[in-house]
Amino acid sequence: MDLNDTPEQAAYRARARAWLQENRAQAPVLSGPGALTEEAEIIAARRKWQGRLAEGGLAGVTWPEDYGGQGLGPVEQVIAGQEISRAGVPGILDAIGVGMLGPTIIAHGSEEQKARYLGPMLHGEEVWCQLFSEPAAGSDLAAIQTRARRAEDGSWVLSGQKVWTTNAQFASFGLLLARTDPDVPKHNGLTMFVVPMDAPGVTVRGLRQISGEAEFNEVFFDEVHLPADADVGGVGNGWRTALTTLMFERVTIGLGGEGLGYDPLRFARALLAAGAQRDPLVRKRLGEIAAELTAVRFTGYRVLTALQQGQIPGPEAGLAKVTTVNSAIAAGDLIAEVLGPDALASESEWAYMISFLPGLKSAGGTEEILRNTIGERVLGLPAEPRLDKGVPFSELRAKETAAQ
Amino acid sequence: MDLNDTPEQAAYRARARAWLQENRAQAPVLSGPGALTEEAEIIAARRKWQGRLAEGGLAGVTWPEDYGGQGLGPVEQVIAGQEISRAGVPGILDAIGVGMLGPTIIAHGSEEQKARYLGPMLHGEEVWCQLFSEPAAGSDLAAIQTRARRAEDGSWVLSGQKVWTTNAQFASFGLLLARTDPDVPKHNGLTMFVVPMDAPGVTVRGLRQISGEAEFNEVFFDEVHLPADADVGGVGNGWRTALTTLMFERVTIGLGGEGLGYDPLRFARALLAAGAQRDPLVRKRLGEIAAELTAVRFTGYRVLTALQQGQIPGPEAGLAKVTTVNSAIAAGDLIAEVLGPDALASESEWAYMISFLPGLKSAGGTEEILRNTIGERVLGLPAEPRLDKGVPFSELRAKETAAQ
Amino acid sequence: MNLALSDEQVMLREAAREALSRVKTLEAARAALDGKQSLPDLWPTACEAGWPGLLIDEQHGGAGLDAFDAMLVAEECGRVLAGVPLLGHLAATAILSAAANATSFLPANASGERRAAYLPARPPADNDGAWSTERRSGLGREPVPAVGPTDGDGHAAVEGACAFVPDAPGAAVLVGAGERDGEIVAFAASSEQPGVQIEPVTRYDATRSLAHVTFAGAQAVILDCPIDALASAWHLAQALLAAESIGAVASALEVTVQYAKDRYTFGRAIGSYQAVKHQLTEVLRRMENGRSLLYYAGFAYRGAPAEFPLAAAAARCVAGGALDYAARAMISIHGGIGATWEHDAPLYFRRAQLSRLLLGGTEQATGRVAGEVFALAAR
Amino acid sequence: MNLALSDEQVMLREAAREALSRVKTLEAARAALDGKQSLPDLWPTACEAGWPGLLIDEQHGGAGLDAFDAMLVAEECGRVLAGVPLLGHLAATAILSAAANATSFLPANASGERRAAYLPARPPADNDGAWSTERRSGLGREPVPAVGPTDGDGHAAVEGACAFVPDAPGAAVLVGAGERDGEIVAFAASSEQPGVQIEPVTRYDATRSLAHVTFAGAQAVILDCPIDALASAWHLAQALLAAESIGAVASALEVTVQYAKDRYTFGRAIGSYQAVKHQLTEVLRRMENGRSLLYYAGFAYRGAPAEFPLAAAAARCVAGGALDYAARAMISIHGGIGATWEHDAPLYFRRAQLSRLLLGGTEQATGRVAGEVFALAAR
Repeated sequence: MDLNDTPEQAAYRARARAWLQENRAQAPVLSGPGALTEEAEIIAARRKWQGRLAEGGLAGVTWPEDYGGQGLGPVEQVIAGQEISRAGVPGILDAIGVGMLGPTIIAHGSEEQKARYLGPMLHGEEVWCQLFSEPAAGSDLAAIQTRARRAEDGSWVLSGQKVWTTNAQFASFGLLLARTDPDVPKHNGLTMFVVPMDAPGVTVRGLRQISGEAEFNEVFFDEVHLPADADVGGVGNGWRTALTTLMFERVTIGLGGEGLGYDPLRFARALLAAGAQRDPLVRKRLGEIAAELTAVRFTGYRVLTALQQGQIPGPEAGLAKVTTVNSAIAAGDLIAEVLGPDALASESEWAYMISFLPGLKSAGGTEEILRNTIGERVLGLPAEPRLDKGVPFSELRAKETAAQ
Repeated sequence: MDLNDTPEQAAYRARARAWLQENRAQAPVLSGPGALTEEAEIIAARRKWQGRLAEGGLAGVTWPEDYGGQGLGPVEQVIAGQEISRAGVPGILDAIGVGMLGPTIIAHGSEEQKARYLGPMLHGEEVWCQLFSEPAAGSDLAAIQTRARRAEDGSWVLSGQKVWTTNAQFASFGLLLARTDPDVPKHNGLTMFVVPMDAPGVTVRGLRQISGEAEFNEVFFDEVHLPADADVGGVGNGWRTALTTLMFERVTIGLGGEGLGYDPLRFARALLAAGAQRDPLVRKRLGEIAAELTAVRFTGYRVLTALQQGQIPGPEAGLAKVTTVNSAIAAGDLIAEVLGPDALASESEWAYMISFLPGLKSAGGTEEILRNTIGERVLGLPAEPRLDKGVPFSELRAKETAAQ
Repeated sequence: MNLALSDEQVMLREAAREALSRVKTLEAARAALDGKQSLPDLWPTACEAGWPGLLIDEQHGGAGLDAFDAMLVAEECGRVLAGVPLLGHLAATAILSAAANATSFLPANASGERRAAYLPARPPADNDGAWSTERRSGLGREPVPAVGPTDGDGHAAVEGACAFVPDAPGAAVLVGAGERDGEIVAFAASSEQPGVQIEPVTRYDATRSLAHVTFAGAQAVILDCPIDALASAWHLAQALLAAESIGAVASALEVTVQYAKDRYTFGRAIGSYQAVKHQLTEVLRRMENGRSLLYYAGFAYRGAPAEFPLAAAAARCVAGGALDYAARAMISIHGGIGATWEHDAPLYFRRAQLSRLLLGGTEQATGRVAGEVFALAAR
Repeated sequence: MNLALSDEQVMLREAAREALSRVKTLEAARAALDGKQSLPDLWPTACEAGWPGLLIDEQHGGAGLDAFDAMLVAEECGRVLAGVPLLGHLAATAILSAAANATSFLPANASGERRAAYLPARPPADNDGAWSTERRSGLGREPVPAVGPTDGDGHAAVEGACAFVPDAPGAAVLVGAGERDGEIVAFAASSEQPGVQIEPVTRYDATRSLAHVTFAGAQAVILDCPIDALASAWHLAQALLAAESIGAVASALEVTVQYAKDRYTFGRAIGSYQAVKHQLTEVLRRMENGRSLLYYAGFAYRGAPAEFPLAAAAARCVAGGALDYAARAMISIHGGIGATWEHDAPLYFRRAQLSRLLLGGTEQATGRVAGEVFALAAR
């Protein structure tokens, strides 16, 4: 058991640190004096910086070298993240593309797709977004209704709506899950597609959250035409392809507990500044929060150890998110009680956090669904009776509509 | 809105108080100097005292006058309880018989049964016990397996096992739910019986709890013969008859929150004695406990108001038990932390309470089943898919056994 | 013993629900938060319904009703998150009604022509002997304003501040507690004078009208009323906030139950899943507990004044927890959509988060419950 | 970076599980609670396995292993609720190993021939500058024993008491902190002398050996060791208790999951219901969090000593909560049967309830986490 780098890891760390030392002056400034303020300017600068990071070997660390990656392991990816954070510079802009969608294309895409898309994705020239969730397909992802119909010439026509899409407002492409056959049970009739976000018929609309900010988007597809070879991984294989993406999502979540910025020290500093450090109630509550968040950090190291040994993290990795979100909610409660109503002032970082967390709780699957999955797949408990098994999707929909 | 007695209620209270003043010297002493210590002696004295209370009009307050009751309402019953508590004397011994089983016999029994059983029950001459729950039929009460088979002469032969039976060790009779037809769906093949506890083949065994004390019993029936007219409410109608008993149970629970002795003042006194009253954590925790327990007291008054107006309390009355048990658990935790390990010494009242509560949580139906029922019957939420509907009981059993 | 509502109370409640249904309060709350438009003024609605005079006796133009009636109206306001400035007004009129020398003010207060606001002043507890008022930020409390000597007209000068005073913006008269020579006195000051500064502040919930109030040599009438009336007003404000919260819980529950019946996942309505069903029954449990304590507070206000602090604090403690739980359940059962701006759930959430911090905070109410129980236990 | 167990650690754990499986520990725990028979003496098992010398270096007859290895063994003991008096012994040997003048004691401690027990002494925290020890009852803490001047042989007289000392009954040597002239010193006292009184006490969990220890002019060796070693022993004891608890959680979870698969109600295995399934995943969540913190504590003991107090306190806080939750879930998922004497669930429940109150209590560990985080934040 060792938290230290192996010699190879130490060498990679040294290289990363040296590169950052040399190149950090090129990094966009996002806060403090001289910070960029315009959204468009920020995006442009971060895309450019992502390209530099990729050239420096600090993006796509686990991607194969053939596609511009480093061909290294998950520990090196974490080391890159640690060094970027240590240097005080922004990380890559398109974490979703590079972390989840690129690996999906590497696993299931055609050679033409890999050649066309991976390079510009890694270098931030083309940002990607993930088009899976729908208003009526959240927890039950396989219930999606966005429909792709085949035209006579083999091309596709896409209609429907996606939701909770990060980065859609400036993405070049999206990886989209659509229903191509409604007459088979719901997991069987799905196909994954590459969709150019500038295609006619694609509309992106910001979706404002409790805080008032548009953290996510809705994306509407109105008779969008896609070429015959736009599918990734084969027609009707969409569910299998999506599971690959979700597996990479889980890896990202498992390693990324700290990435959300819910650090016990940040909370402790706010409480110290308010002079609350001797209040026994504050101590009890902060102690519980800090203990849980510290646990999540070491759970991340355990996941990393498993990844290094070639194991794929199971769904239990999602429990780290449950812990993180619930601890951060408890921290928001505590800080609000200590600071009083000013913690809820519109410019307060705490008002932002308090507003953001309830939505985050459901993002990427509700806690309830996660607990079902873990109960069944990790603890081996029997599944709930499923009423939708083997039923053609079109029949299921008809039943629901009748019930309402 | 008024918490005071109406003139009629005040008159009843005055009568009750006067009677108690005159007769309290006859009440058995259960604690303090001169207290009875032998179990058998205590039971005998309490039975005798129950008879006196019945004569004084303080037991069976809501029973019809025809059967020795007072023919009064629920408020008078509460008043009787308040005055008994105020006088510092024990209440009736057979609260289960008089509160739940007697009313079931009044509702469903034959005239012969009413004439034979009600009088001795009310006067404590014959104590009763409720024989419903079984090892494999707790939450799912209709799954009981105790079997009554009809002999050629119309009499019955009973075999099986019951559990969680209070007072079985000194009861004269039990009201027992048995399966008389396994070949129909499970709710349909049940019958309620009167069982003499001294019949050959009946064995009572104490069931020790976490605390080490036998709060409940198991009761075994080995080819017990019952006469042909032992059924209550008709053969095959057992589920309907049982629902009546459960409805009276709910009334008892709804009114009886305070009866369990989980009084915030009792907890506050223990904390005061330990000098913990200024500790902010103690204050927060006691405050929450006391607020919830106080709520339960007024929920009881609301239930009583509804009863007075002729309404039957719904299943939501069971939420008062949830609140009471969980608040008392929280109080046990708090007191143990303040007093330290001595709170867990074998002679400590707190060790007893802490040990008793986890079992009480499941007694009379688990919290989960209660929440299902309330969600469906009070909030109108859809039921869970049931896999046992309309299936003959014998088939269901075969399936379960195969699955294990 | 009878906790049923009287016919008059049922009518009062129905009339309130009807009157408030004429305004789209939730839409207005969202628009106000957006800064698009200011909130509709619901005071005329309140005046028409006679709510300003609820606690003022009939001979002074009021309805002569009881705290429980006021709580019924507060509950209806909470149900639709209506920004009716009653909390401050009713607590203030409770003090004015108890003052022998304030009877001439009452008719204008009762009609609503002159709106009053209560300056929250927390009475001493078993573990804190001082009267105190809200601080602008951070833990701890501030002393109540200082009151100078009374002049020949019964007036005195007031110096000091009270933060986060509910319903102060637009109020004509401010009523609260001050300290003079170590004694607590009640005072009423017109807001229409240079020595009074009312600085409106908005925090998170646009339907909650708040202000920081500063007195700099303001002229006030010293009220000839018992200190008990000042203490009772604090507890009344707690009970009204609790009633508002229970109203909001009730409507959040209705909306969420309906959604749980309509929304399907994995081929079943989500309300058929235990995780959803049990969360909703927990909302119900907390709501019913809170409601039972509203009955207790309503009874105790006049029926058992010694128990009123316990009853009101317990109601606030349970109702505050119920609203926080209900708002979070509303968001989470609605899935992602419940966290979006267009949905009503965030409005309930904002209401819950701010309510928790006002009038001393829910936590102090919990501590007060403990203090009252310790005091009873020590007897 | 690698948090995997080494092959030796896997072997150590398997060997421990195997050795403990030879004794019916749960049955013995129930019988002991019943007063029917005393617990089996598991010290010979421990000695045979080499556990007494885990933390003593090889040149003094020990295994020269690390805190994490000790925690692996503690976890296995906890898994079967085995009453092995290791917690007291291992914390005591950690102090003796750090003392320059105690090397001659070590071989007998390492072999287990002479069992040691640690007198819990809580080191100062950010909000409490004093060293303190357990009080017999009630809130608050007691000062550590007073130590007199050292005589020519390096001995001194000790006066004072320590309550609820784990594993003290039957221990040959008692090791802990004392105060002399305002300074903290470490001492070791033989229990076989008239000035030492060991009064065994049983509280709720018969597998937990406890005693009140009183020193009345007892002769002790003053240990030549840094105060840091005394502080570290406190945190080590917290971490060992956490490891024990996580072991108990793991076996409670296994048993309960199995029951949830086997028991049917309403035609379905109860484990298919969300209420049951989600409770069990909550046990898993808490257990995994606790286990991650055991890794942290195991790493920090030598790898980052400045973080060891935080790591150990966090582990205790989370593991204690996990065990309490797991034991209650075990009872409630088993329904009524889980609350009966014949079932194992009450044994886990008793273990959880007493563990929570020992070694300063779980609550103080939570406070220590906050204190450590505040100290880091203040930098």
